[in-house]
Amino acid sequence: MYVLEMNHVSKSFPGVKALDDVTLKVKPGTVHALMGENGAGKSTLMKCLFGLYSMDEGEIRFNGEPVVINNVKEALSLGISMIHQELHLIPYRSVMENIWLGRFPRIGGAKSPVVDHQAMFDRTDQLLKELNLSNIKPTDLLRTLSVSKAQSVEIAKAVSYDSKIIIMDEPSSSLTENEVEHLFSIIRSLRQRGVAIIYISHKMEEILKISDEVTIMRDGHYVGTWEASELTTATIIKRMVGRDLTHRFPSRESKIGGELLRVENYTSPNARSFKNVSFTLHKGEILGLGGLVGAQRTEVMEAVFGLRLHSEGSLYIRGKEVTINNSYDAKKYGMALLTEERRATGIFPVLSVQDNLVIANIKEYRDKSGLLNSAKMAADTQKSIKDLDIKTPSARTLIKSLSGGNQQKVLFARWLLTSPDILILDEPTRGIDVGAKYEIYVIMQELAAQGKGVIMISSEMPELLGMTDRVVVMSEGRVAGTVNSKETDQEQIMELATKYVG
Amino acid sequence: MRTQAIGGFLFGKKSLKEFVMDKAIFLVLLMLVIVIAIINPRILRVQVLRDILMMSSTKIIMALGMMFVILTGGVDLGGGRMVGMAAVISASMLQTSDYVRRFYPELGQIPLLIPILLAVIVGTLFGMMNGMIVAKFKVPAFIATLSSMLIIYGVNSIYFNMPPNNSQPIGGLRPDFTYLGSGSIGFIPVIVIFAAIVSIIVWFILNKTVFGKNVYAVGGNPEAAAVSGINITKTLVGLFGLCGFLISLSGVLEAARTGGATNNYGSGYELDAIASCVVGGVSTTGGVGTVSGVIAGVIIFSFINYGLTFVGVNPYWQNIIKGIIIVSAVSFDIRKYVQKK
Amino acid sequence: MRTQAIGGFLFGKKSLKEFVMDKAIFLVLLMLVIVIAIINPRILRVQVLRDILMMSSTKIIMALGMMFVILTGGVDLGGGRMVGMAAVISASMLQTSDYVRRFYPELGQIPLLIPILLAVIVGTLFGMMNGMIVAKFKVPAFIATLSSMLIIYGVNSIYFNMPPNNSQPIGGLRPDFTYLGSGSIGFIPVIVIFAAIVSIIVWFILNKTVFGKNVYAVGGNPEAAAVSGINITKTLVGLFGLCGFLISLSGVLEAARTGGATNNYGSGYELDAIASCVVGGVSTTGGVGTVSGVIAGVIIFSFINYGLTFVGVNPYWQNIIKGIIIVSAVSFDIRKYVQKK
Amino acid sequence: QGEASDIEIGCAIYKFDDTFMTGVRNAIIAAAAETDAKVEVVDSMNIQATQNEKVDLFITKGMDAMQINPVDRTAAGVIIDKAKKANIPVVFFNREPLAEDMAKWDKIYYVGARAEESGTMSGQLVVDYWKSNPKMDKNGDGVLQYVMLKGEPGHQDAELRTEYSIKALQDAGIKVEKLAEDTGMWDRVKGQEKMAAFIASQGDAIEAVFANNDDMALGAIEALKAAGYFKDGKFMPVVGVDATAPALQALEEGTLLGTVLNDAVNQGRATFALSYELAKGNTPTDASIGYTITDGKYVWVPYQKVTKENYQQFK
Ligand SMILES: Nc1ncnc2c1ncn2[C@@H]1O[C@H](COP(=O)(O)OP(=O)(O)OP(=O)(O)O)[C@@H](O)[C@H]1O
Ligand SMILES: Nc1ncnc2c1ncn2[C@@H]1O[C@H](COP(=O)(O)OP(=O)(O)OP(=O)(O)O)[C@@H](O)[C@H]1O
Ligand SMILES: [Mg+2]
Ligand SMILES: [Mg+2]
Repeated sequence: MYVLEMNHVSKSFPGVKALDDVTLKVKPGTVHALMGENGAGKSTLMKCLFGLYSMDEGEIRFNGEPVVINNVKEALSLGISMIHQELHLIPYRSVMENIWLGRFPRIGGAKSPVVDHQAMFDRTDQLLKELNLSNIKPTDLLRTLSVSKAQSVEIAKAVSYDSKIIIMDEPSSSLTENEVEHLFSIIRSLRQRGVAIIYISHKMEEILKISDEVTIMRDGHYVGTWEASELTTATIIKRMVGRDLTHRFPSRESKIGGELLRVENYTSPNARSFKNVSFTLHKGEILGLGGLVGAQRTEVMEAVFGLRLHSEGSLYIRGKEVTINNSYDAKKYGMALLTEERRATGIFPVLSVQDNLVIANIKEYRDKSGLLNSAKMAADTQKSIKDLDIKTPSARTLIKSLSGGNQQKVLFARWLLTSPDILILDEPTRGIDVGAKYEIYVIMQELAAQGKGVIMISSEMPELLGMTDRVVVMSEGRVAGTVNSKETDQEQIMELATKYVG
Repeated sequence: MRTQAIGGFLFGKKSLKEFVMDKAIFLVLLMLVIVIAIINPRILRVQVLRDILMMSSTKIIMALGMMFVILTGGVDLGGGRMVGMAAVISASMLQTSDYVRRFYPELGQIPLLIPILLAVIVGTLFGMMNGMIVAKFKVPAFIATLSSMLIIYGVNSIYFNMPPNNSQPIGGLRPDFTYLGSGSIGFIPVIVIFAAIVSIIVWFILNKTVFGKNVYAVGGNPEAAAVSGINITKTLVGLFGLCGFLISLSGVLEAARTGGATNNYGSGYELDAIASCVVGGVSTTGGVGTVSGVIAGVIIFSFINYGLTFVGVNPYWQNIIKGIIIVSAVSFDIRKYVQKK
Repeated sequence: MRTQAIGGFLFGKKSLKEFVMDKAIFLVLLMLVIVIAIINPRILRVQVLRDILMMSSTKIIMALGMMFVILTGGVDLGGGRMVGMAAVISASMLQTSDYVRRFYPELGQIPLLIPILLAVIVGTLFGMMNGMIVAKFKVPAFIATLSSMLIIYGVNSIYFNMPPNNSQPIGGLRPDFTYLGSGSIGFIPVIVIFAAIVSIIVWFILNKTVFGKNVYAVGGNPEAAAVSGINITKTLVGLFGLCGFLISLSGVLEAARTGGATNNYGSGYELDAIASCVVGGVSTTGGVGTVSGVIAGVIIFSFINYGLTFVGVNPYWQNIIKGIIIVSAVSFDIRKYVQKK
Repeated sequence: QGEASDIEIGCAIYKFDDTFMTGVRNAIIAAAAETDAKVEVVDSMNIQATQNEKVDLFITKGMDAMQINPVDRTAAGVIIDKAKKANIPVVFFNREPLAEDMAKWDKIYYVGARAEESGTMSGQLVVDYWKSNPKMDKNGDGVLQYVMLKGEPGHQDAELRTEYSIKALQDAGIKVEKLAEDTGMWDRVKGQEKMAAFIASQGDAIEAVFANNDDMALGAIEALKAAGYFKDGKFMPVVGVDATAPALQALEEGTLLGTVLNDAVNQGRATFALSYELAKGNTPTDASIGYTITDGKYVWVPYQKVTKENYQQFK
């Protein structure tokens, strides 16, 4: 009756027991959510299933038969495909090559060495049409796609395998609301065809909306499996974190002060990018930046931070015009930017957690001799690990072996150490569990209360509405309007977001 | 509007600017030709073109082999020594029967293909061994091929030192063999035809076969390749083997071209081959590179060497000018990859 | 339990297995010593240790310079030629006044420091130029330094060929200069003291300064470094400059050690330096590497060279054995980086 | 440019970095400066294929004659074929092509020394010393224990010098024992490092050091100095080849026993004189070039032994 059973699975890495006697049972034609805090072991369990890791103990049954999965190829041929938590795409190759990688259509039979480009193009075209992703062309180079389009390619690829089980490890983390809806319609039609989906996400609404059953893990242990209909956000959280979490967002009294940052008429030299963007951030304010994907929110913020060029426009900090040409200028004026792409522009994979934490603030650790004070760095690292509840075996662990969410926390902590006045957060809660999310909200809140300004780009509408004072909505590179969070709703924001579309 | 339309006609869908960016490396070549032609117009003769194509031929074959390894983000440091080994193996069995100091005094007139095949097979096997070491033991290509550079050179020197040869240069090569290197069919040198055929085959492999696409995938993002079920070991062994094949083929042709061989043949060639690839736009971080770029890279190097000697620049100054040209050419060409921000 | 406790006592918090994995490269060295000592126990003498430290000294200084560039995922191909340039510059001004074929026949006895500083400054400037080209024009380090290899060699050859020297080897070096290379303070060679001081300083720079941390960051992920407010240009220019400084310092000491110089000094050293770094665990993809690893890498190479000559292995076989040792050492060592599946 | 009276000669040196060939090159340029001929000197960078490419270029440029210092002497055949087809006379120098290749055309000449001779002479230097210094046989066994520092393996000069230096000893009736041999790649640094290892492994058993060139000999001397030689009466006979300036200095200091002069100036002058006559379309004679032509196509320039006694005249 189960298409997949994983029994008594255990797995350790040097210094951590990532999985300890975990069980997962998935029925065919269902969406099975896998939930747990950051570092609970969700990705590790899935990697064991997909043949990327070998389990120390445990068994896998597929359609009731015990199977051993040694590598990805075996997993794929059994009928298991996977969308990975981190993008796994080849930048300088086309969309179609990325999708059919490892099983290209061939001219003249399966053993032929020659790729059938026409067939590959046609199949990709058809696949993208079926999935309603016609804004992606089969011949586009991957590196020219935005993160969300790349994520859509990953989804299309996983679907194209015609698998019996599709693992989706946080597929929605870089999708906008609309795209998530779209993903759900794909999932529903897969479910109808009898495909089982293992769905990992930190977004409660999604889980309750799409899943049939939910398995919850905590710290590498199996907590239990429930029918989704039996659960509420509160019960899930309680089982995940082992305690009650009553509020989604910390309640706050905003004390908006004077002008902190004013951007006027920012325009990109690239005609397809942002134009005439103006907005103001005040002391003590949390300013949201909303819009559809491709609205160029990221580009605008990178330009403000000096990482991109702007051809026109001016920038004022506390009313004084300043020029910011690069990130150290920006840092000098007390700005901080948490970027959207954790792996590409965030972490230093081969460096330790400590080195990753202190790097932006490194100059502050010089003592009188000009040398770095190791004790002070270690102390700040310990404090950050504790404050943000970062799960890591030690400060010397390489960041690349942390779970995705914990990497994100390290990056957040990195910027907090610089005590910024203006904090720009691009999708800050992506991949972060509810508990940690709340902690991050609280920190944002505290920063605002101290009179600092926070800008938050977010594709999660409730987060935007729940956390911000005002929302600047962008559409096709332009500011479509600014709304007061308390006086608006999702409909109005959507309307603005599509103002210049088409 | 008019100019844009004409630009569209000339350059397809790309704008003139995009075209210039995309083909920068060819423009650099063109500029070089113009500058040298101003200094000495005699360079604009068919004979010169023929000289340059001839001197580029073996280098193109070698650089194409090297490209496979660079596409995976590595280099083959043993390439030069492999040229020497292939040259010595093939030459040692292809001496005329009346030559006095023969490597194998008793050897009769064997078919041309046998020694060539032998040389190429040995090269391919060494290449596959490199691939195996890189794939299985996760040793960086740099170190694996550094080791095989030493090993190949040692083995070749021992072979070359075998009595009665005792490390004497191998000469007196058979005319049917040297024909491959210095003969012509009509006006076209045989060796240029070789290079052209190899280029076409390599182009086909890279663009039309599953193996070629897998090479780009493994080079562009090994993790992505792994999670797509590509057999990375097979791909690496295959591409290193192919690299060995092409490099030793160029070694065989090198012996045929010069009419001799010693164990020092090819020393340092790997650097030239790598440099040609990089100048031709093959990224050392892997995953990016084209056959036409590599050919352009080799020809640029050949042309710089030829042109500077042609106009009679002092060899010391040649080095300096060469250095300046290379760095300018690449910084000009690289702009197309540097992300527009 | 007992053994574990003892292991804990010996190796700190790490298990024996972890310790073995972590220090694999030192174990390889130890094994080599043991094998050679079995063949010829005379190797176990202080004199030999001194010889090996002496021959490693300049190489350590050079390899530490090279490490900075490799930490950013590049290589400095011009390193060898820079050794030659620094050797020639310093030697040309430090000849005894009674030597017949002086480079500068009219030059008096100038303070020792001036030519040395001059050589080192020229090297540093060339290094900074490389850094500038890499940072500003986004030219891969491979190509930037290939060009500067050609340019440095050209410039040095022109200098070396200046009348009245006309490319003759520079000899007759002043004893106060050669003392730096071959003198001793007590039993300890001056040059070893140099290497030790340089190693300590480099260790400090990498581990205790902002600049050092920035080097690791830029090497580990340049894009993330750019976002984190690190001045990438400054870091690259600085580290390439430092690389030029250390490499030309090693060139000066090389001249002092051998008591002479030609423009050909240092040719091919860059490869040895890169190889020592990689054997010592510096990752060619950037961001990973330690001073102690590099020192171990250099000493392993020195020891292999010395040991194989010491036991009288035929030079051809030396190459083969060296190749096998290198690839085995690295594949053994690399296991600590290969992630558990 | 291109006027009929202008004589252009192409000259390909096997490698610019070679100290000796630099001397030959300078002599050729100096000799050419006294005439109306223009010599274009190129660097083959120790790669035969590069040299062939330079020859193609010379032919394309229509040189009147070529001076070729082959990288690989057996490869001269192909160059001769090319030259013959283009009717451009060639003077090979310093590295002798095979006799059968030399016989391919009558406008082919060779200028050089017999490579074996340099080996023989360096051997003889040690023979003389052995005969006049009985104490050189330190262990008194009547056998000369030596170590050899070879040039690049497979390099013609390295092979011949190694072989003939020992042959000279044997021909003089001296029993020899090779303690160690390794390649110093012509390099002073490597010479020094290899010698250090020899001293460590052989200790005082070494009675003589042969080096294929002066650079390695001087490196070996540095290593010997570090091991306490050349002071307090501790001596080691070391011989090299080339008679470079630093080697002469070492002779003066008494650290180098002897070296062999390969006469760069006369090789260069003879090479130029021959090619100049050929370029003008003349058939060279002893009188027109000022050197003796043997067998119709060879000019032999002898080596000379250089020791403490006569080094002054080579400065
Ligand atoms: N390759 C590895 N090496 C060492 N430790 C690892 C490795 N991969 C995962 N871990 C550890 O295993 C634990 C579980 O990580 P995993 O990635 O499975 O968490 P997760 O539940 O997916 O979390 P998130 O929601 O943040 O993605 C973490 O403590 C992590 O540090
Ligand atoms: N490197 C790139 N090269 C070319 N085009 C790009 C590149 N990156 C992004 N784009 C284009 O820019 C558009 C905007 O992407 P961007 O990521 O800025 O949107 P966004 O509104 O910031 O979305 P998000 O909410 O995900 O941050 C995309 O549609 C994409 O086509
Ligand atoms: Mg995860
Ligand atoms: Mg004796």
